[in-house]
Amino acid sequence: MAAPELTKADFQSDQETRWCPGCGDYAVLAAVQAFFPELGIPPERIVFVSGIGCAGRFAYYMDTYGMHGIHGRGPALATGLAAARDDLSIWVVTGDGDALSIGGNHLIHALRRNVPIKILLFNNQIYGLTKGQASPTSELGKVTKSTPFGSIDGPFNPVSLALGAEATFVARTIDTDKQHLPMVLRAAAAHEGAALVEIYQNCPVFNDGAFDALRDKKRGAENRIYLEHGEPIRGVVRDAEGALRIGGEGEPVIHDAHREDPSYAFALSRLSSSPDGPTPIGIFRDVRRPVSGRDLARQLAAARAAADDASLDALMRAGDTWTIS
Amino acid sequence: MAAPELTKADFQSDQETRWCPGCGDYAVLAAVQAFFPELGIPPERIVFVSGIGCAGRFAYYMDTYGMHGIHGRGPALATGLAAARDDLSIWVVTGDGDALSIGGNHLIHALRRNVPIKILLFNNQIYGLTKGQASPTSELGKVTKSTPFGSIDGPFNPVSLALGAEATFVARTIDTDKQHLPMVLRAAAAHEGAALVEIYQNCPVFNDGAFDALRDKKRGAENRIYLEHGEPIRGVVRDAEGALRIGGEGEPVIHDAHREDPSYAFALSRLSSSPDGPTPIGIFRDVRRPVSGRDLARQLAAARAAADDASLDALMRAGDTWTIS
Amino acid sequence: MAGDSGDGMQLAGSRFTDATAVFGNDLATLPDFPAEIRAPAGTVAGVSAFQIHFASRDILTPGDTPDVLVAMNPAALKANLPLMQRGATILVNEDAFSVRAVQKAGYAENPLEDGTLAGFTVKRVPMSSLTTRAVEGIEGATSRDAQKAKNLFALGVLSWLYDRPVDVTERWIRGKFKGPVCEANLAAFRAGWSFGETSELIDVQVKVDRNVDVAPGTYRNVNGTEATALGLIAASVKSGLPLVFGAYPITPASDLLHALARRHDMGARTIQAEDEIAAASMALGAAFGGALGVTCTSGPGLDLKTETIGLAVALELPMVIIDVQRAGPSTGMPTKTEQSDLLQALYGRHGESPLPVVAAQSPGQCFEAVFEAAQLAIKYRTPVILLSDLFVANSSEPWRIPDAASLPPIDPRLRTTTTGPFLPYSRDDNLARPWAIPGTPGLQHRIGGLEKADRTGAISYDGPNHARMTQLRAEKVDGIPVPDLEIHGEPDADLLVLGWGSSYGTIRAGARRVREGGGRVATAHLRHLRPMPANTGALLRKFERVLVPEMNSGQLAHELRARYLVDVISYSKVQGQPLLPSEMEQQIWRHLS
Amino acid sequence: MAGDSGDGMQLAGSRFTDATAVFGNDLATLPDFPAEIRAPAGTVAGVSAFQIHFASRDILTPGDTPDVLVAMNPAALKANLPLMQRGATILVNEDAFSVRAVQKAGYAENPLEDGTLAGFTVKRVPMSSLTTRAVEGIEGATSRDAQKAKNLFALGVLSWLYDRPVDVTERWIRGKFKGPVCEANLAAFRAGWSFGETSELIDVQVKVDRNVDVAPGTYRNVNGTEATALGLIAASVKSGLPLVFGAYPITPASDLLHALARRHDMGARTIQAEDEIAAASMALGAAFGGALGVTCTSGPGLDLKTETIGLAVALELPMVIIDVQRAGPSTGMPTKTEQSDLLQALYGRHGESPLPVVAAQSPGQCFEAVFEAAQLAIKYRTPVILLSDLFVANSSEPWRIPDAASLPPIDPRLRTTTTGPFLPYSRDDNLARPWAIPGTPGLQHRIGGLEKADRTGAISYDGPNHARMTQLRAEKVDGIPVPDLEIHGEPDADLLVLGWGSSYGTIRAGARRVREGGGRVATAHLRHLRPMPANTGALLRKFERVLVPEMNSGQLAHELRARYLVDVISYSKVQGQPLLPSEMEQQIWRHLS
Ligand SMILES: Cc1ncc(C[n+]2csc(CCOP(=O)(O)OP(=O)(O)O)c2C)c(N)n1
Ligand SMILES: Cc1ncc(C[n+]2csc(CCOP(=O)(O)OP(=O)(O)O)c2C)c(N)n1
Ligand code: SF4
Ligand code: SF4
Ligand SMILES: [Mg+2]
Ligand SMILES: [Mg+2]
Repeated sequence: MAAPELTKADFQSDQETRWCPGCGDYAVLAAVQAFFPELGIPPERIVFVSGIGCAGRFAYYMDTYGMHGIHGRGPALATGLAAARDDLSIWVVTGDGDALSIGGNHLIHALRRNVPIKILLFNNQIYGLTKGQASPTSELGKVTKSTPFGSIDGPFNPVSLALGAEATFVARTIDTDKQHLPMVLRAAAAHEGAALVEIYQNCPVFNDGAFDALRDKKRGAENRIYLEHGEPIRGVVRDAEGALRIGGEGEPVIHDAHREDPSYAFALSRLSSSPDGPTPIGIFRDVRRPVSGRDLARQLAAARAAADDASLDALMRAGDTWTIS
Repeated sequence: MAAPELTKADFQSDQETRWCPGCGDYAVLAAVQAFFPELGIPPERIVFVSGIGCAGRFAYYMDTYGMHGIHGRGPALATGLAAARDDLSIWVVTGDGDALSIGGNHLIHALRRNVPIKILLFNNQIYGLTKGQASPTSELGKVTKSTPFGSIDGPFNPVSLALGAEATFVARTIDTDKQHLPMVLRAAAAHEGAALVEIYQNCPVFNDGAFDALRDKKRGAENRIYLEHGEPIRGVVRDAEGALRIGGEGEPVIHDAHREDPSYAFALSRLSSSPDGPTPIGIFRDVRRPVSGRDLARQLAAARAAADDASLDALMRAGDTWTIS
Repeated sequence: MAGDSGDGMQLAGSRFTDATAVFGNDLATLPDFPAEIRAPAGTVAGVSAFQIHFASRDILTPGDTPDVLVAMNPAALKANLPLMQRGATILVNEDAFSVRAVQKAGYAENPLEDGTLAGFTVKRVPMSSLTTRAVEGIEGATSRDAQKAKNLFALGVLSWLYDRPVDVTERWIRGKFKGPVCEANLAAFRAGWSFGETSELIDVQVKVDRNVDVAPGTYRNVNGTEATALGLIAASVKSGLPLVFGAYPITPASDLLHALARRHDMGARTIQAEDEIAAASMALGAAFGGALGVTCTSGPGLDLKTETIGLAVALELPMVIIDVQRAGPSTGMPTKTEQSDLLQALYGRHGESPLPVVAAQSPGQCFEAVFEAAQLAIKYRTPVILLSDLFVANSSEPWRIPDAASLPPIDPRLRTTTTGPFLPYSRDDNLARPWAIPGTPGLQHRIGGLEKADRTGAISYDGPNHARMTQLRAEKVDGIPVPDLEIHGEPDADLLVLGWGSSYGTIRAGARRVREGGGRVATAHLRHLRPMPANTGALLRKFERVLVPEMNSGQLAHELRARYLVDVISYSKVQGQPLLPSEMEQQIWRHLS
Repeated sequence: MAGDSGDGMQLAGSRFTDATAVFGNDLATLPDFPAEIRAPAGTVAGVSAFQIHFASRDILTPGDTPDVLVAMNPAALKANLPLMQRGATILVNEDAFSVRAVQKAGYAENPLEDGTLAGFTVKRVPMSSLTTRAVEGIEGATSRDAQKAKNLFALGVLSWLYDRPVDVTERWIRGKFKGPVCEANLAAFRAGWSFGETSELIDVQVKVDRNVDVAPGTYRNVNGTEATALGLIAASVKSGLPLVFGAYPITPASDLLHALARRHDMGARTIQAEDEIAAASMALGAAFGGALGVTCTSGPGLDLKTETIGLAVALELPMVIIDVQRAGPSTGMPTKTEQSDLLQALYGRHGESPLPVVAAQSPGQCFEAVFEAAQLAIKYRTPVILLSDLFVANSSEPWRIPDAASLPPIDPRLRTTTTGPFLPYSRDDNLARPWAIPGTPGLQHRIGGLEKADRTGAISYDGPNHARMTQLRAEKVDGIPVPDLEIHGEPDADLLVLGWGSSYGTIRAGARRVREGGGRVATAHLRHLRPMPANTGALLRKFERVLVPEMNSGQLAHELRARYLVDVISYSKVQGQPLLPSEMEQQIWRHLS
């Protein structure tokens, strides 16, 4: 029986979207809703799990199953769900504070374990929901409500951090890029294990313009360094010391997202330290590694299906027993 | 007034050491106690902060100030202490579970912030204190009490993780190496910001022999790849693709711990995936970056010293006031 | 609500009025049209305003001084600012404060920047541009439509702040407008509402009884957050200890972080930690180093700090934990007030881990409350929880500024020498242990969360020692002398109303109204939740009936029953809203008869 | 303690005896020398043993069946195993179980591996090699000294387990030996002691009253942990829900993780999470997916799970949280028992977040208790806390094995269809909401921690709705019917002894002794701490005096006073040790007169 074709509308919940006008989250939501029919997975087999933050609201707007959890714990909630169910498509939506500040530990462990979940990290380099404090991706010296004299701490590079945590799939894309974003989601969905997708997302209210160098049509065209597997990376060379560089003398680099050794992807991630200049966009790494519990899930499902009163009796009576009559 | 020379005994507390006989922790303790006089810092200006675990007991055995905290929170406690006091030498002792499992978030943030603390991570690839469960550095397939059918999750590489978290100083050494360990401690102490030192530590009771390939005299000589700044790295070459490899064709590599770009140190960290074969030992990275709150501390100390009733009155009366008589 | 006459203020105002009426509030309005029908746009003369005063009952006037001003442009601000009392909230359309507009209104400098608004709670919202963005996507809507719809954006924000039902207004918009204009107005209204919700905007009105006798002195307006910040700075100055404040942002606690982060001039160090566990741990680590370690959060964050607070109990180090309560459970309603963390503050840690709990009762009194929390923490070497709430933190009142010299010095009594071996768990008369900080020669010692032997502090698994330490920790806390409860009103009335925390003003006001109506009632207010004042039990027994009003399900009542075996009457309100004087009045009458 | 005659067992035994006498215990000993003076080493004939029975008072015999056997080699095991009852603890010197030694003792297979010791609690300690290592560094000590010192290592371990004072033994060693041999013996003794402490070795004796009438049926020995594991598996089988157990290791809770991790055959999935927050979150995430989500921890871990449990309260999803209590506060004494997390279980979350709390009262009853916790969680869609403790988890008793068929099925009532729009926060007669799990077509919905509108579950900041939801959540929990308290003993006595949790057997035993002595006393035991049985208040009022013994500072007493306004008498013991029958007897007598 052929299932009816899904459309974007099938993924739109009846909840009114409640972000500030102009928020990059709208663009991501639209792109995700437009993309999902393509997966051919019925909405009831999809789950969005989120933490707290503006981004966390995302879960309410998808007409799938959804859980708006607590701050930073999305990956842990999703790991539990994935352990219980291997028949679902599980997506985590998180912000830069949610994922990298309070939730940093769960993020790195989900990546290490290679749990079959897709994590969309909406990076606006600020705390949106709580009205404008510094986040772990805010740049050094950033003036925010919590850092009125400028932040004294340098930021994480989410791609580097993920690679250091043994991530098997790491990508970066941009909220308003209607072509690139679905392309990355497609690859993330196809990836068997944990996928981390960093999405540069503009917060017009508390951190407007943070990604203008990449979002602007004109500046974006100059600054985006697209990573496409098997294609040369425009403007990037390998210098005599073996290091990757933007511009200058050296050998051209052909992108290889499947390279086992993450050192190469890591080197790519270091080409930019903040999104105000040339910045790699695309899939840094996409390799296979045993997926947490994949085989186990099947094995256990079978065991549980077979478990009945008889096996329970056997278990309870295992070992030494005695009978009193 | 010349302070009297310090000796090892000045750092030995009167607490009886309570590790299992043969535990690698003894060797580290002895090395640390022997090394500290060299720093010339009086014991009262040194603080050991630890989490929970066998390693965490360390704090009791040093005749310095010490705080045995709660599981995983050592770096956070130490960050607070460093914020209050810039005249102390602060050391954190932690285990692989303490630092990388429950405490993972604090570790990566302390490194990102470049807090002036030295973190000694006793990695025995097991939970010692709680009697033998898998840790985030236990290898895939490892059989432990909590993973009787073998662990299904791959391990972290602590050096890679630290580098992904923007660490400015990362080193690795071995519990029983009486020369190398102090050498690494010396460099860590000299480093201005956060230093992470991974110490391979044998747990004879629950994970005996995990590091034999490196600890054994004979096998160790073969397997240790010493990293010495400015010296060629024995057996390591850079291949045609720019990647670092052990053996094979390629250019020799001269170690440069001060390289700004962490990609190089990261690549070094990937030369070994577990300590049962050739493994780099030494200082992977040692670079300068603004130290969290360094200048601020001085500025605030001055401000506080100047703060008195008059400035408090001025602050309280700032803005609009009115008087009723 | 004030804006240019073309800004549609009257319309927005009357919509808000309708929604308010539907909501069941009593109200009075005062539209305030510009004198000239077509005064030049952007000038003070052209300002159109609409004032509404609403409350549950008892509206006597259309509100003498408004609590909130919505200013759509500089002229509107200029025209209406004189009406406003310090402490009020001003919502400005930030986009309208261009250099030209500022001049047109007759301001020399931008009033948002030059301190004109000091003492007010200013919320800057880019209303024009947000409205434009909201309307952008609507087919057929022009930028003029967007421009005209910003009154509805403002209305949306206000509706959020005051919980006005949205459906009434939406229905009205649908009836009134058609096609793209209708869509544009709807979008603007919803955008305003969403902005309020999404960015966790908060507003509370000043509910504090103002009719108390006014003591001579110098006054200023403060909200609870500002008073808390000042109290912490004062404790740092008076103790000579550096303030180290570790926090993780959370509504409504973040503002204290923001306020203290500006206080480099007083030597305050704030750290935005990676999470609440770290925030608490940083405060505690700093305390080990001899700082005044403080952390501040709200419910979900308090959950996370639990384990660290327990460590502080075991370490017996000074530390102040401020909990700005909001409506729970879980994420709950982050912008609404509640008093429902009381039992958690008292008992929410594993093991026997007693600590003093203090509550703040009014915005200005936050100063005293946090100062006292710091005093107790330092004197008794113990973590202290200060319970505040969203209402007290965000509302404001005139505050008599104390003289710094009149504040008691806080002697940290740092231990610097020892005769004989140093005993980190020996105790003074207050059962407090010595605080010897790193850097002190000869006093090196190690402390930790494992049970410690009495006096020496060595690790101990000894049973009787554990019993003794458990008892010592409890005795230390319960032995803190706190002032007796004071009775206000008729000490020989039949009914005592006993409250705690932010309901102080409301209960007083309610009781006053009852007295004005000829009723006899006494009130008392608990500022110390552990230990409780020594006379509490006696007082409870002295009155025939004791009414305990709380913004929770009766947590103080539960505690009083357990401690004093008195069958107090719990009045519980769990609506995310502060108690109201009228409600108190009604409850008191109910229990008088 | 049994070993080769050359192993110095008598010496170790008599040392332990001395330390025990010093400790103030009553005791009786039974040295058991080998018949032949020089029997071949390693054979059963050569075994030398020393038995000691000690307790606070009332020693009548040198201990019929020992609770603990220390076996230094296979022969010692072989010789003494027949004396031991299943459930006892056997400490073996693992190093001595070489193939040869095993054969010499007359075993065909290594008894440590072949199931011989099934039903016993076996602790394998590499005593020889640890002793060798301990002695290694000592100047002048030979490997023979090390070899001979292992009896002192064993003595050290035992001294740790039973809290014997170390100084007595150390003084004796110093007096008896000289030079390197003295050092070697001291080092071995300390190493054994440290091993006990460092690796958090636990031992508890079976304190359960064995004189109850024995019902017919098939029995086995279980400790509380095993029974809990079986109960969880049973709940999974009877509900058809997969068990997902998320945990982070912590003494004494880890053993449940270990036990369940082996149960792949029953489809159980265990995850060792990165921390307790994740462990709880994983259980909750699994519950959202339709699993029986369970997490288990001890005090410090419960602190960390607080926020997630609060989320579960808001989500109204089934979840079981097991807290194996240990002595606090903070890290406290991880290997000692306590009941001090009761108030935390009841109140240790921000906001109003009620949930059912159940307690386990004996090792075997852990099965029922956890099965019931799962039933309640599933039926009422709520997190349930099961309070267990170190004592009940580690002690063992004969347990009548239920027939699987006799266990009630648990119907998860998963919602699979809807007429009209799906209302995730509508409720059934039990006030439970529908559980519709991902994969169910047409029932897609979103839930979260923000306050939800009644019935629809949409986000709501509405005050009256919040009040209603707060009330519904409490009513749901408090409306759970739990069986009435049953009185044991004389229902018309003057004194009721009311306990909860692991003191069940002890209180019964104490009361029986009193009755045997002619006293009249009733006992009752609370298994449900929230809600409490409907007859609790009436019972408390019926008796002239109510004694509430607890291993905490009176937490249940506090709760009873608050709920029922009855002035119960708290007997509190906070020594990290279980209550003793003798102690109960004494207390009962005290309050009878
Ligand atoms: C335990 C806890 N701590 C703090 C908060 C408050 N809080 C909610 S969202 C958030 C950070 C939001 O930043 P981010 O994750 O970057 O998301 P954004 O709003 O920018 O999308 C914080 C601190 C909370 N809800 N829970
Ligand atoms: C909150 C909390 N969770 C769990 C524990 C139990 N615990 C103590 S140490 C430890 C792990 C020890 O492993 P590691 O950090 O590797 O140290 P090691 O003992 O191996 O030196 C655990 C799980 C605890 N003390 N506190
Ligand atoms: S605050 Fe920023 S991130 Fe949040 S909804 Fe508004 S624009 Fe978007
Ligand atoms: S358990 Fe292992 S790590 Fe811990 S003290 Fe013993 S040998 Fe050392
Ligand atoms: Mg953000
Ligand atoms: Mg370890």
